[in-house]
Amino acid sequence: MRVVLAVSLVLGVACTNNPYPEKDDGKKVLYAQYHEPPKTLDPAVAYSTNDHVVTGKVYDTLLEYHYLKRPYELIPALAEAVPEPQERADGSTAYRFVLREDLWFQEDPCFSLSGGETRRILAQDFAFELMRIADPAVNSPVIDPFSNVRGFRDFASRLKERRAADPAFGRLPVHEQYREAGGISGVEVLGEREFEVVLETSYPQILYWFAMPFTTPVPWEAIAYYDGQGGRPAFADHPVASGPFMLTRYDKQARFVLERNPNWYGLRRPEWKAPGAVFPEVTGLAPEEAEKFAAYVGKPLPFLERVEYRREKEPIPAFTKFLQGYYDSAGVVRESFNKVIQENDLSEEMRAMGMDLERSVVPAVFYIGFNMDDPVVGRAGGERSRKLRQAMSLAVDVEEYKRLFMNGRGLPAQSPIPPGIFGHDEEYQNPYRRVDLQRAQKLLAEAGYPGGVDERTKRPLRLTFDVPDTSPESRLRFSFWVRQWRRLGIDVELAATTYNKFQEKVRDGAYQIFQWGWVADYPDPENFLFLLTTEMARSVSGGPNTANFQDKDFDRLFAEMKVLPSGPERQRLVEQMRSILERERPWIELFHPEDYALTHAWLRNVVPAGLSIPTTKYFDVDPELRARLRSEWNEPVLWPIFLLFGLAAAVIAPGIVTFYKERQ
Amino acid sequence: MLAYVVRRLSYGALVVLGVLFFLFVLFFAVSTPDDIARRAIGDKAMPEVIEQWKINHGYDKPKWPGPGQWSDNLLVEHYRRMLTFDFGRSDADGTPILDRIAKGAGPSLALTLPMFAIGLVIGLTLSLFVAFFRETYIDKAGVFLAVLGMSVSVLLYIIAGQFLLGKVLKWFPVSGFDPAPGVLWRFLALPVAVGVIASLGSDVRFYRTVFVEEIHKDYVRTARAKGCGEGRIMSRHVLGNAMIPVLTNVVMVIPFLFTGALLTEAFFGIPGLGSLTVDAINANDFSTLRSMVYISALLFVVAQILTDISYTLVDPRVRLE
Amino acid sequence: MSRPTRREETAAGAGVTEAGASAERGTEGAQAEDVLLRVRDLRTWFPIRKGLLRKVVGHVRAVDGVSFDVRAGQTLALVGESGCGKTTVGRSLLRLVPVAGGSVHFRGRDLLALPEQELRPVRRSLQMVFQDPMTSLNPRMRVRDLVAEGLQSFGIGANEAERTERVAEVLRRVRLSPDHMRRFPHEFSGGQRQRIGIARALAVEPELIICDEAVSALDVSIQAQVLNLLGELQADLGLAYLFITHDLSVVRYLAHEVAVMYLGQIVEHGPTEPLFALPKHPYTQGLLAAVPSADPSARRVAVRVLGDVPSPADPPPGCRFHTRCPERFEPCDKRMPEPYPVGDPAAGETAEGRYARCFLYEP
Amino acid sequence: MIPSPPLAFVPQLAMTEPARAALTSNLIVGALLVGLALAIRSIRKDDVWREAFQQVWARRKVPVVILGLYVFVALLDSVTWVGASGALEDQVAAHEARSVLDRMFTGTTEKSYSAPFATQEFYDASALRHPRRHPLGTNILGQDVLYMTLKGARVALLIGGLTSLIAIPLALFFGVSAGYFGRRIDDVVFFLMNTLASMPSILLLIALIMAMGRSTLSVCVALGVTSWVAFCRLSRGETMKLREMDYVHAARSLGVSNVRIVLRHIVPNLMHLVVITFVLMFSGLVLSEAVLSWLGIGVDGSWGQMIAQAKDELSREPAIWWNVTAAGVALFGLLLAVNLIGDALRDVLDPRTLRERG
Repeated sequence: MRVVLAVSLVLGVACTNNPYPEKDDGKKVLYAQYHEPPKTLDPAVAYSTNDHVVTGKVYDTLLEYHYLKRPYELIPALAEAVPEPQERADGSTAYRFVLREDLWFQEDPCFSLSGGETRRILAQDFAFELMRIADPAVNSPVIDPFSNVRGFRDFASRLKERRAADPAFGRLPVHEQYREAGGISGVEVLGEREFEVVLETSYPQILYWFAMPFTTPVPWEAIAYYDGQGGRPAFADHPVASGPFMLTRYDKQARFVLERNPNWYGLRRPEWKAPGAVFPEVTGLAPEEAEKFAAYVGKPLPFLERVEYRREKEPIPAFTKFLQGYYDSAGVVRESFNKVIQENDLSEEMRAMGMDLERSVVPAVFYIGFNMDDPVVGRAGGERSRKLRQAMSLAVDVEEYKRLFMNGRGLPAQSPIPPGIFGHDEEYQNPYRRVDLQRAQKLLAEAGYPGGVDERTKRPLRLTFDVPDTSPESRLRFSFWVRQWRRLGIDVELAATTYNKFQEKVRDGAYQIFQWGWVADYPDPENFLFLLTTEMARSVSGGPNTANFQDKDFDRLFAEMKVLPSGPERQRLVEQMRSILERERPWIELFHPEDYALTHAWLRNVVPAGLSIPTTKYFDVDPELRARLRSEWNEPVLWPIFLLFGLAAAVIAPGIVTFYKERQ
Repeated sequence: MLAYVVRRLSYGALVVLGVLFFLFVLFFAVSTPDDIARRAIGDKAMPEVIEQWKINHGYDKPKWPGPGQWSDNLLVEHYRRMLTFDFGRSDADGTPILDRIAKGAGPSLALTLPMFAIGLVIGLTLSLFVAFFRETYIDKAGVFLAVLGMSVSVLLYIIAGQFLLGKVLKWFPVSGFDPAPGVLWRFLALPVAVGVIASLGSDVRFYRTVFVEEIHKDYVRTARAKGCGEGRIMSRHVLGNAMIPVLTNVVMVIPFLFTGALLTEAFFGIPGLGSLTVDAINANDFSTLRSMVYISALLFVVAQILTDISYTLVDPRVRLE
Repeated sequence: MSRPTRREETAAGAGVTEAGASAERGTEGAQAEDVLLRVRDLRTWFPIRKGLLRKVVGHVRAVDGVSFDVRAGQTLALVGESGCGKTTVGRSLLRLVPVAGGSVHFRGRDLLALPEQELRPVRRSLQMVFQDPMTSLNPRMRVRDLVAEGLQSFGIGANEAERTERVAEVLRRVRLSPDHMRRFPHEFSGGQRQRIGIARALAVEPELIICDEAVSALDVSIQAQVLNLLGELQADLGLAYLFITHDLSVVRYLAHEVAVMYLGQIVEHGPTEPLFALPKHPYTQGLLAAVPSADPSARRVAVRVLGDVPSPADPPPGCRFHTRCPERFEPCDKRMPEPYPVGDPAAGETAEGRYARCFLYEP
Repeated sequence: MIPSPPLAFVPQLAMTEPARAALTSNLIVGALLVGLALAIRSIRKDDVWREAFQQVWARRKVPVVILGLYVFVALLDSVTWVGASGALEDQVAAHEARSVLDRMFTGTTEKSYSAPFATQEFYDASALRHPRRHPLGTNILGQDVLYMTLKGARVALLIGGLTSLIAIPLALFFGVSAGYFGRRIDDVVFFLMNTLASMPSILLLIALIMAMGRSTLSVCVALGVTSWVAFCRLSRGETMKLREMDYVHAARSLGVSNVRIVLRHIVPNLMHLVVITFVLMFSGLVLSEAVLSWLGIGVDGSWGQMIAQAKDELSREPAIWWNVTAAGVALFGLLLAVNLIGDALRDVLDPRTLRERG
């Protein structure tokens, strides 16, 4: 009996499911979760959304996107203004960036190299980062968009030659190597706060790249200091930056912590009321939206003191913790959390908890691609294969898929260009992107496979659908598509391989059908349509055109469209390209996903953004409300302990009694 | 004794070398260094970048020894690095593997040690209890419950534990980890409870058999005839003499205390070695996987040697040879 | 029941026929006498390995220089305490354990020198009956298959039916019903099981059967039955027995000659009656004194044997028995005694075949 | 629905791949059944075994019947042929090899989730095509969960059975060779065993599956490779004991060859261990596969996979509980039956009790 009492006493006092120290309860701390750790935090390399969870918060860029305006609009950040292109006589285009005055890096031990705890941000730091992108040793994934910068490739090859020729050169600190190699001629530093980027040919999309962490200022001290030697972490794990938050703890496998950066210009100079440093005002919002933000407009950012990230590998515990109030939002990290939503809206229960659901279409497209190099489904099959692709496209019911796997979230795609991007046409209905089984069967018969059986060989048509994910959940998803085609009699085998094996197959061209997605880097149709150009074909250049689609007309139209400013002429070109895709069907466009943010009542100002843009600095939490609701929702239930003890005693006692009676 | 220990140690070393050879064949047959490099730095990487990466990670050598390269090849390199614990960097994200392992060992042990100790105590107690009441309905029910417990997948235990104790009854955090001493136990309580319960079935089943076998032996009858109390018989004689099979069972488990519990750690978000292994599997991070297998094998061999030596300490009947 | 003659047998038996002939038909081989088995200086040592490299640091001298003869149709009993190496002698003869040295001539052929292939046919003439009838019979085999195994192995009998017929015959001979053929060993009593073991040995028509404690595990009444059976078989078939036992009363009942073993060596050897009547070696004296006699008048002076048997891994120097010998004197712990003839013509004994390994009898 | 009699193949088609697969699979099933029949026959002839199985039957009637049901369901899902029958959902099914079980559940698919015995869909409340026809509800793709669960029986038996069939002969071969011949062979086998045993089996499994590619067979082979060691060790030890038994000496003195001694005297006396190991190994293998499934390298269609798929569905609100429950209960039922039978078998066949009885 004493044991029972003791146990219940201990449990009663100590039982809590709160995973955080109580002392933080009253603070403006945001609790968030992540599934996969970032691979790298080096801004020249980091490209995935996992990386962006950190890089998007710690690195500041010259330009950024307006938080509330759609379509997306660039606003100045570290730069004083968004520069205008200046056409030059030699056909090149120049962009001149002028930095705000009095910009500082965060404090960091690496600045001991230049004799201080921090230092001012100079134009040179931007040039340095651009050189790092060019540096082949850094292996940046975005060399391509910048190779238009004058002298960019030259710089890379000079660097490579010098390193190959002279091992001593290769051992110099990186910034000295760059200086010795002479820098990029098209990046001219005109002063401490001014520099110019010169493009060989017109490329209006270049400005978007200056709103991404790739082009953040990087101090040479950080690269020289954080080399991963002598107990110092590598730069990829230790950002030295200037953004609104700084990384103060980084166990990337388990948790990381971001804290407000006192050196951020928004905090140092609130009087500037710089766009992006105060909460923006927007006219034309729905009244209830406007009301929600009213109290915040014009207030200096960031509102949060700290952001705590915890790793959650499995969705169930993560979501349970969200429901218990221990995560402030869900659904931003992994889409499986959104399954709580019924038919496009929150369930009753969620609404009763005061939750809020924010949705926005992500500028992204998911598609099923055909390998156009394949003899059966690809170019070589000519008309026959085209009809087969058209038939398969007609059988795929995206609405149903959305309903089953995405809770209705997302828009069925008609073309590669998602809403919010120039060239998207609300009215356009792709004739091959609606479900029409009869027409599909007819086309299939015309292609020579009536009922899915090859007329010539009398064998059923068998195709292979390669998927790079072996998880049981994904198998369900992919088998949905397979079932769609089975309705036509096409037997598609699902080959689930590891990512490794999948890459091998893609490299060898040994694939027929695959599913892939593309998320916009920036809001421009060029960023989508280039995925289907010959130049980018996997079999030609190893580019992202995994479908290996090659069409001369398409390439020509693309080259024209790319440099035009958005307007009717450009629209016409996009439509022409669209009609080529419509007929050729290298892709079955599936959907443009929608981003759902499920937030608790105490989390404010959450506006989901499809692009990977920094939004956290706009968020605010109400710690009192959070503490109250948490304790309401998490009262431990203790009576089962007593029940358990009672039951055990009741079952065992008679046995013991009889045993001893018999013994005597 | 010394000769025995030395011989036992050298055999252990031989086994470790065998494990390393097996690992070499397995991992370098699965994926060539080119594959590993491409996976790590992306498909688009230029050939010279891949070469550089291979050099950085020490994969830029021929696989097997041959004329002119007897010491400069992957096999020798593999042995050299593993034996000197120079595991290099993870294929997946370039962090030093030894660091990751060192970091993961703490949380893993924090989870597995209590799980092991509590499990052992409860398992032994319950099985002694059941063995004591052998042939009564308590025994039958106990054995049945044990078999019942053995038949449930760990996955279900974890899912049910989180659902019941974390979500419905709200006793403990559903998942998470914080090494701060005041709150650590909060995070461990649930996974430890689930781990103990999940392994209780087979443990009770095993230990009970050992105990009952021991109870039927002559010396127990003698002790009873001498008027020894039942409790004393169970605790002194039976438990003491059953130590060998119990010890064997226990020692076999010890290495896995270090390697952590794959599923438990993943589900409960404990950043231990099990978690690390799952990450490595999901990321095809062979270099980490290789080091983990090697370390576990090493621990296992050491544990085995310790068992063999401790046999002689626990049971005077066991001779050295 | 007639015993089929060897002439009818198959080719597998040819080697035997050539090497020697059955006792009834006299001598054709190299051995002019009726000696069936001649064992000389048999040594069976088990290596002791120690240390890092498992080097052989010594040997357990289980059998260390044993010599004896077994004559056709006669019984030699090998007696001694447990652990003296007598069982190892039996196994060494059949090469069931590796032998270190010496020679075992069976009808003039050295079994130890033969390769396994050539040994096989000889095995047929040399069979063994084991101590524990439970462990010597495969519990998973039926009686018929157990007994027929040798027939099959040596290719005796043209087909299965013929072999079954032979098994039935042999079973009848050991007083078991052929109806029992389809049963498993565990369905029989201990005595019956031992008969099955004898039947198995008998089925291949051996000339010599090594009985390794063949009756020790049986109840006394059953022992007598089995011993009678063995006696009858000897009379009928002219079998020779090497009877290994620790039970002296059995020896007296059965054996023509006795060899007493101590610590791997034969310490005394001689015809049964004289040896029992007047043991020469102090060890034999002690051994016999320990046997309770039914005849109180025949009570001898008790000879005290002191202490425990030393380890065969580290036998004492000199006479092996000197550590326990009540008659120990000066040379005993220095030199190893030879077997000295001890026949006492005065008592009407012949010196032939009677000797003891003791300095008391050193000429 | 009663399946139509085997039609062989759709007439206008040549011998297609599915048809060939169906034939092969049927042949394998046939061979297994013949093997089973032979095994039962030899058990009936052998008193010891017959008695043992009679005792197990007397003590464990319910588990044996349950296991029999599982086997029956697996057989239903194993006998396949190509040919149309029932209301086909799609045209591919017409030239696919489908089992009796497939045919029984043909045309029962819904659009998506529905609760057990529901009349309408779980989410959008539209009427079901087959109301009240799904005792365990339907999954996200509208497949009948009862059907999916029943299909899992074959997979589970395949995992446990096939793997044991790979591992046990292998272990027996090495274990007996090492134990009987000793010396060099023993050294090599013992070393191999120690090497394999010192690697954590789950990691070894993963590495092997990655090396061999992901398929049912390779999962079984990998499980076999990782699980043979324990039995190898056991049979080696037991062989060493048996080698010194007098009946083995007797056989040698009868000039019986080593191979024959091993086959007639050693292996039959290990058979009870084989049976016990087989049964006890079975449940371990099926449980291991569940873990592999969670890691994404399990066998398609297994209960482990169903559980892994369904665990996310539990986090829906309201939760989809019938998937995980069905798979969990089916898995649990099989393992409980097997474990209880194994328990009884061990008691009955334990060598100690055997010797005492003798």
